Amino acid sequence: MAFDDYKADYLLVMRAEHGSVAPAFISKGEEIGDVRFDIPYQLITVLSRIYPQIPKGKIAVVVRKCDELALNELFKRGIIDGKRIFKIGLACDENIIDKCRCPDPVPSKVDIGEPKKGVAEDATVTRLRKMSPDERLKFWVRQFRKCNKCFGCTITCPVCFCENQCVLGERTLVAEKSIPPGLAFHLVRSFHMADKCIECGECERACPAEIPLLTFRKMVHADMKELYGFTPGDEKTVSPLLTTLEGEPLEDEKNVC
Amino acid sequence: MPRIGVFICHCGHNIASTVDVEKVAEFAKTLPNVVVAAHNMYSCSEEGLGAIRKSIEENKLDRVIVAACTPRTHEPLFRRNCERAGVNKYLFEFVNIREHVSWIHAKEPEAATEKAKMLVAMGVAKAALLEPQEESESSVIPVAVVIGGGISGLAAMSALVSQGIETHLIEKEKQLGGILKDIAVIGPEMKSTKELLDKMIKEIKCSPKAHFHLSSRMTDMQGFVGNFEVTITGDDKCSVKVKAGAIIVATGGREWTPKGEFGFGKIPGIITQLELEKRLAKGDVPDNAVFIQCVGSRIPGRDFCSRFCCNASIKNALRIIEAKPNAQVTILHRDIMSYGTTAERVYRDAAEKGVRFMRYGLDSLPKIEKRGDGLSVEVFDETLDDVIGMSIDTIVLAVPMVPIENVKDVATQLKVPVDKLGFFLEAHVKLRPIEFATEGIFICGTARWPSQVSECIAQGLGAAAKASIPIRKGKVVIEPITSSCNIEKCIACGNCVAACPYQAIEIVETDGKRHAFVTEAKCKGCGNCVAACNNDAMQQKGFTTTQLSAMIDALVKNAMEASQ
Amino acid sequence: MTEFNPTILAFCCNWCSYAGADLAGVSRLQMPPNVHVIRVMCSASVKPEYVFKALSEGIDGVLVLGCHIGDCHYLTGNHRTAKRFPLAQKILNDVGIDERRLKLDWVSAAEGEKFQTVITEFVSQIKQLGPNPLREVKF
Amino acid sequence: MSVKHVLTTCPYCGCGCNFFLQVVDNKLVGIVPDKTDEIGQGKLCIKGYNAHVFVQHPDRLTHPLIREGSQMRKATWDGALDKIVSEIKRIVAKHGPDSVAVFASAKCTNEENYLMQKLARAAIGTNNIDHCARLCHASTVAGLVYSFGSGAMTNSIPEFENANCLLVTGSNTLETHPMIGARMLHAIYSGAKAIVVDPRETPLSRVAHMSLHQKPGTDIAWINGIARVIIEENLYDKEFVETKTAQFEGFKKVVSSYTPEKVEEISGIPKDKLIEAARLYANSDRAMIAYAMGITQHSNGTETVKSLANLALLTGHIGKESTGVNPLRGQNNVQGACDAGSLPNFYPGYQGVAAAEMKAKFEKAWGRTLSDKVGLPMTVALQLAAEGKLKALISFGENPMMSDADITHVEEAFKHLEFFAAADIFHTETTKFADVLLPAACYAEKDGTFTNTDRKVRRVRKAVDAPGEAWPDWKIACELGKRFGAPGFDFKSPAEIMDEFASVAPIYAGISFDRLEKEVLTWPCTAKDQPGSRILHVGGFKIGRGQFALSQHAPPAEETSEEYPLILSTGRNLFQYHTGTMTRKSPKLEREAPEPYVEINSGDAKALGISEGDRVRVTTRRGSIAPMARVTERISKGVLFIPFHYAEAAANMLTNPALDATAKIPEYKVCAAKVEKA
Repeated sequence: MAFDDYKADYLLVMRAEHGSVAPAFISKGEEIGDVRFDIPYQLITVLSRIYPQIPKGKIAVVVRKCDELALNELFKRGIIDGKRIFKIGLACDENIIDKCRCPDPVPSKVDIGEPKKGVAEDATVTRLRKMSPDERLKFWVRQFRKCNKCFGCTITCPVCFCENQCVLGERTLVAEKSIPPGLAFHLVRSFHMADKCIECGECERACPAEIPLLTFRKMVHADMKELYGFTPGDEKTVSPLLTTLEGEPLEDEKNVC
Repeated sequence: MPRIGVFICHCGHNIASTVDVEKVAEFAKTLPNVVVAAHNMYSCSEEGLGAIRKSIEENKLDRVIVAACTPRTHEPLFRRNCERAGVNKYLFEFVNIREHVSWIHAKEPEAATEKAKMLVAMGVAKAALLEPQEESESSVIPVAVVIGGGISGLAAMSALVSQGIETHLIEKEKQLGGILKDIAVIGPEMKSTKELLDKMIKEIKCSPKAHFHLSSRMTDMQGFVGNFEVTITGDDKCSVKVKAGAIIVATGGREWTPKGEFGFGKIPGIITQLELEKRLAKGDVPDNAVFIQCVGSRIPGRDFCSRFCCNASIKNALRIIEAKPNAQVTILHRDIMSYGTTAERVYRDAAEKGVRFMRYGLDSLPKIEKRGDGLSVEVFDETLDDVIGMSIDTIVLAVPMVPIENVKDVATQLKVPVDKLGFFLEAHVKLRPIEFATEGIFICGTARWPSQVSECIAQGLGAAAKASIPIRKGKVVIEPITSSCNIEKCIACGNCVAACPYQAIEIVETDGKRHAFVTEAKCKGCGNCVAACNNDAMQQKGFTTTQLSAMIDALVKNAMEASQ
Repeated sequence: MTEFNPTILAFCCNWCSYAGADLAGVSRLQMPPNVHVIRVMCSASVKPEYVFKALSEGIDGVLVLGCHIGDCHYLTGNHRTAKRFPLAQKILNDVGIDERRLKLDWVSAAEGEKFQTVITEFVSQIKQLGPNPLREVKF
Repeated sequence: MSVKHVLTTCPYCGCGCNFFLQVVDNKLVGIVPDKTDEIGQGKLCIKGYNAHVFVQHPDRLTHPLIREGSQMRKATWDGALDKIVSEIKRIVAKHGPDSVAVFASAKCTNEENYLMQKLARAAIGTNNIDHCARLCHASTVAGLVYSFGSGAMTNSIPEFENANCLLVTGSNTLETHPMIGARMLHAIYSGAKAIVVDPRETPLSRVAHMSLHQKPGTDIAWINGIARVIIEENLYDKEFVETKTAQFEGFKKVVSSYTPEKVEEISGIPKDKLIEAARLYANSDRAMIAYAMGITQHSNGTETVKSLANLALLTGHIGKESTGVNPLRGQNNVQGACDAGSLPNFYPGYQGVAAAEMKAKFEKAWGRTLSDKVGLPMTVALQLAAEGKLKALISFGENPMMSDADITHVEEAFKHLEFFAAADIFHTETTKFADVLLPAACYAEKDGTFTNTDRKVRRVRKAVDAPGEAWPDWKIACELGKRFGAPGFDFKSPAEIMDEFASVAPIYAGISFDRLEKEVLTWPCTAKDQPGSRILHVGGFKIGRGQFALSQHAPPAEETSEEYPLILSTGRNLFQYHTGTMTRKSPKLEREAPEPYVEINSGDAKALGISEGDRVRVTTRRGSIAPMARVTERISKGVLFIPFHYAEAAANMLTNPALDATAKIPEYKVCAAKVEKA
């Protein structure tokens, strides 16, 4: 791995350090070191914290398929300038694919790793869909009861860009009951992510309480597809939540729910 | 700490006969920040209003709640009352316990009283968080732009200039007058079009305030009420920018061109009404004629009545008969629409003068064939219950008026809506008939709908009157229910920009930070941006997220306590 | 145990549905007293977050009423409403809150009867569904 | 552009999570949890995620300050240090070295604590060295040293995950040790049975198998009660008791009187629940006890700790995977500060100052004659200062004006001090009294090590430069030591200090920075080729046998009365940390818990006409504050809880300074109080 391969000024990878694996943002000329791909750091989140501090220069970053989609969402909103990013495609290994129940693990261009097949379905989603609403509610209440309000799911999320301004920290929507924060917290978040989430699964990996957040995300993802045939992660298409009904079947007067 | 006063209205028996207003008042006293709660017979009476003002002074109230009827009628009254007592009128909150409680739960007094309590609790919760607001104003450029030099536009312009208002008129053709140029007389009174137009144009021209842009089109429009900038480009490609306070759309319509109906275009001798008008104007009168009404209108897809065609045909039938007394003139119709006393008289008059009126149905359309150098018409007469044949040399198709070709361009430039047929759509058919939802832009004449000349003139004058209001006032008042962006919180995701129906929001940069910015004068206060904003940066005055959340919390709290 | 008496929240837009509600009142159309109206300028200003908040805190049902599509006082305001709430419903369903506890409908200023029907039907709907299970859940 | 991701250790609680500080050109821009860290596993709590926010706060101290009348004037380092040394020397000359005390800090690194105690002992010549462990786990150290011979967690954090029974008491684990709480959650959701005993309902108790609420200050009663059930029902490990423990008979006799009925009467725990809990704990093969301040902060804290230890001895739930008695240490480095000898009675590595051979050993190592007199615990030192018997104090980052019981009295102490020097990162309620105030570097600005609650020695690495002229505390200690004319104070780096520490403290003998570069080490680590032992007391106790303690229930020092009918308990919440010096300067944390509150049982509130959000006045025999009322069912009737983070309504204005006889820890958890609407 060398800078010249990408004509970049910076390189964002993961590498072995102090007996750990660390994200590393390497400037041209610096030693690249022992690069690793086995630990799934969310490099786009790492990047988005640093990016505002780096006024110019091209940044090469190792991206999985989901990272690519995340970048598109950031490009779309002008948060990151696509022209400054060089993507180094990383095909995920089975282990990570299974952990993410990922249907589509192959980046547009594979530079590292062997392309592997995705996983068709998330067993938990299927299970939950089969349940009665009451059972489903029991399941989620039992899960969300563990929430310790660390905000890890928002802080580590690559497409959660409200940063310090997240409403989930305010009292207006999430009632002051110390912890756990209750259902509204998770409902509001899922609504906000509905047209952004690219299912990288970082929220689930970051959850100390091991709440199956990715499963929840996948359910909402399916909803968006069913309602509007929309899937986040495309640089062009506008979120259906922001468009009018012009020329859409919904324009039909019967559109109530 | 806010000091809230709650006033429960009996509204005579309207409320008190169902809702236990005393109970509600007692309950209100227990609510946070409420320093006084009272009830009175008619809050809106001078006596009631006086009582409220008195209480405001005595208790140093800084928030006032009236629980009575609907805010949609009485809110302005109570707001003014607060102002009189020195409380900012936007620190007033209305709770509707008549339309929404007593009148619709007449048979359940307990439940109604409980509900009234809840609504008051919600109102109190919101009131505590209300903030004083000032109505902001923006200045108005004392200039109007009229788009379209037809009869409607001219009528509007004459009214404006006669008030001494600087007015620019844009006409795409070389000369003024629009469709009327080709029409000699206007029915039913048979007035001379030329006199009418010449008189009008002469009046206008003698005013120094009138500016004409002939052979020109509007190519761009920016800004908002009071501060528009219209770009006018001539056929010679050179363009000027005009700053204006109001815009009147009088782009008119056009005659629909038949698509081969009854052999139009294939068989000579079949012409449209407008063609006939031109011929008559030249003195070229047919020896006989058959008018076919409702060609291309009142049919699936174009299912409207064009409103002037019947009168036009009757008018022209009479003109033909007057010119050639023994000419045979028939009007084939699907119902005669000659409303109004004059028109109706002229209609009967025509029948007496020998104009034949025959009814046909969509299922039995007249058959037209070429015969020799003439034409033959076969039509099923419903009254005779038999097919009648006649041979004539001219057939006139009374076709409807439809929108101008480039209506969509104009609509997008002005950011105003058009209806399914492509006519411009006014704000409200009854309440705001000659203005658009977008403030400062008005509509008149056939751009809105096929109309008689008289109606066009009336609408033109009306639009002018409306347009002169902001211009005369010199300012527009913006009600403080507009949205604004908390720059601290804003992360410039652009959701609000996409959501705003008025293009009132844009992403700007202030010292390095990108954020949304709302042009208050453009904002109509729909709050769409608020719902689109994920992090509460967008807030609508008088409907902030904290205020509405507080209302929900109040309902939850009281409902849960009640259920225990 | 007395009969279940649901607490319902309704958001009505100022121009159509709130006026429709007023008309229902003026016409003395009787309906169950469980619905508490919050007036907003446009149904498009109703944050789905409010619905999540209300239901999470134990409100039994939420109504969102706006102008008919095409009649919105704010041109295309209610188009967004029509986009947001079906999603909100599905999300509720995903976590096991019966989506019928949230209803979106259109009531014009002239539709007093319709307002009455919508309210009456929604209340009986919620009565059928029973109390919001989250009332009992202690997080 | 230089962009760094610096691997370091969290400065908040004792979990010791590792994370990367994101640094762009000396500016902290974010935190990334370390996915390969065995504690955090790539997760953090909200405090961890915000641990970078306060570091570059504008209010940081940047220059040494010297008092001139009521003013503090900027000074040079030389000026400030010389002033301290001359003042202390003058006072020592007049009143002897024991008239001076040094407070070390559990926020500082091992190396710094080692130097601070060396400064007190070798440079000034007194054992008056102590730190905030006195206020949290002093009773643990005393108690567990008695029972097992070592005062630390017997097992390691990851083991909680595999336990099949958890007995958690006096610990609101999910809020105060979130990452340990997470392990417990994992265990519970994988089928482990958790018994949570606490006067409050906590996030953990809500998901626990059993949630018992004892009356504050009755712990020995219910613990002995459980022991009795276990003995009565023959559920104890006879073989273990015979071969590995002492004083069983005496113990048996003591607990025999704690019948379930009696226990229910004293503690309010229903007897059948008590029996169920006893059986559950005894019958599980991987049963772990975890506890914290709820056990230790009592006037009989040491005894209570011992009685918990009794349960482990009785059932043999110790010295094995996923068992043991586990005090959850509060501060990031409170374990390390104790290990490094910042205690009045121990040299580094828990080597008693009273023991002649130890004194000799350290005199040889440090080349100075040392005092054989056991020093003053922090709490006692402050009492003596108030009486004018202690003259001078050097404090590194302690904030007694917030953290110690009965602040009004503590204030007396500071007013009476002849000379007070403080080093800190921000102005605090305490630094107001300083005659000399030194600006210190915080965790992100220096190298060193923290020892977390499960005895893991974890690296702290410099990520950014300290603000202005601020120095790391180890450098301050070195400079002071030199100026006192003591040898062995010219260290060039923390690595060197650790080497000396390791050379004198057997439990750290195997530890060095070179090794820590590659691995995390656990003490005891006695040789350079050893990783250290995760589990203590495997196969037996180094003191020979585990000692059963004959602990009897005694009522708390202050009981409720007509005038003060409620019991007030204090503690932490998830979002703030201790005296708030750091967290209250982190907007996101402050936003979550912005103002002082008192938790009151909804029943009591109703009776007193208090509703949620009301401003109320809480009064005890010592003082009175006006926090906001938080009405909840999650606290027992008759009990109040106030977090002690908030200076504007400092809980410690109210608390009772009554001390535990052995450990000298104040009774933060119980005092009599009354509430009224303000």
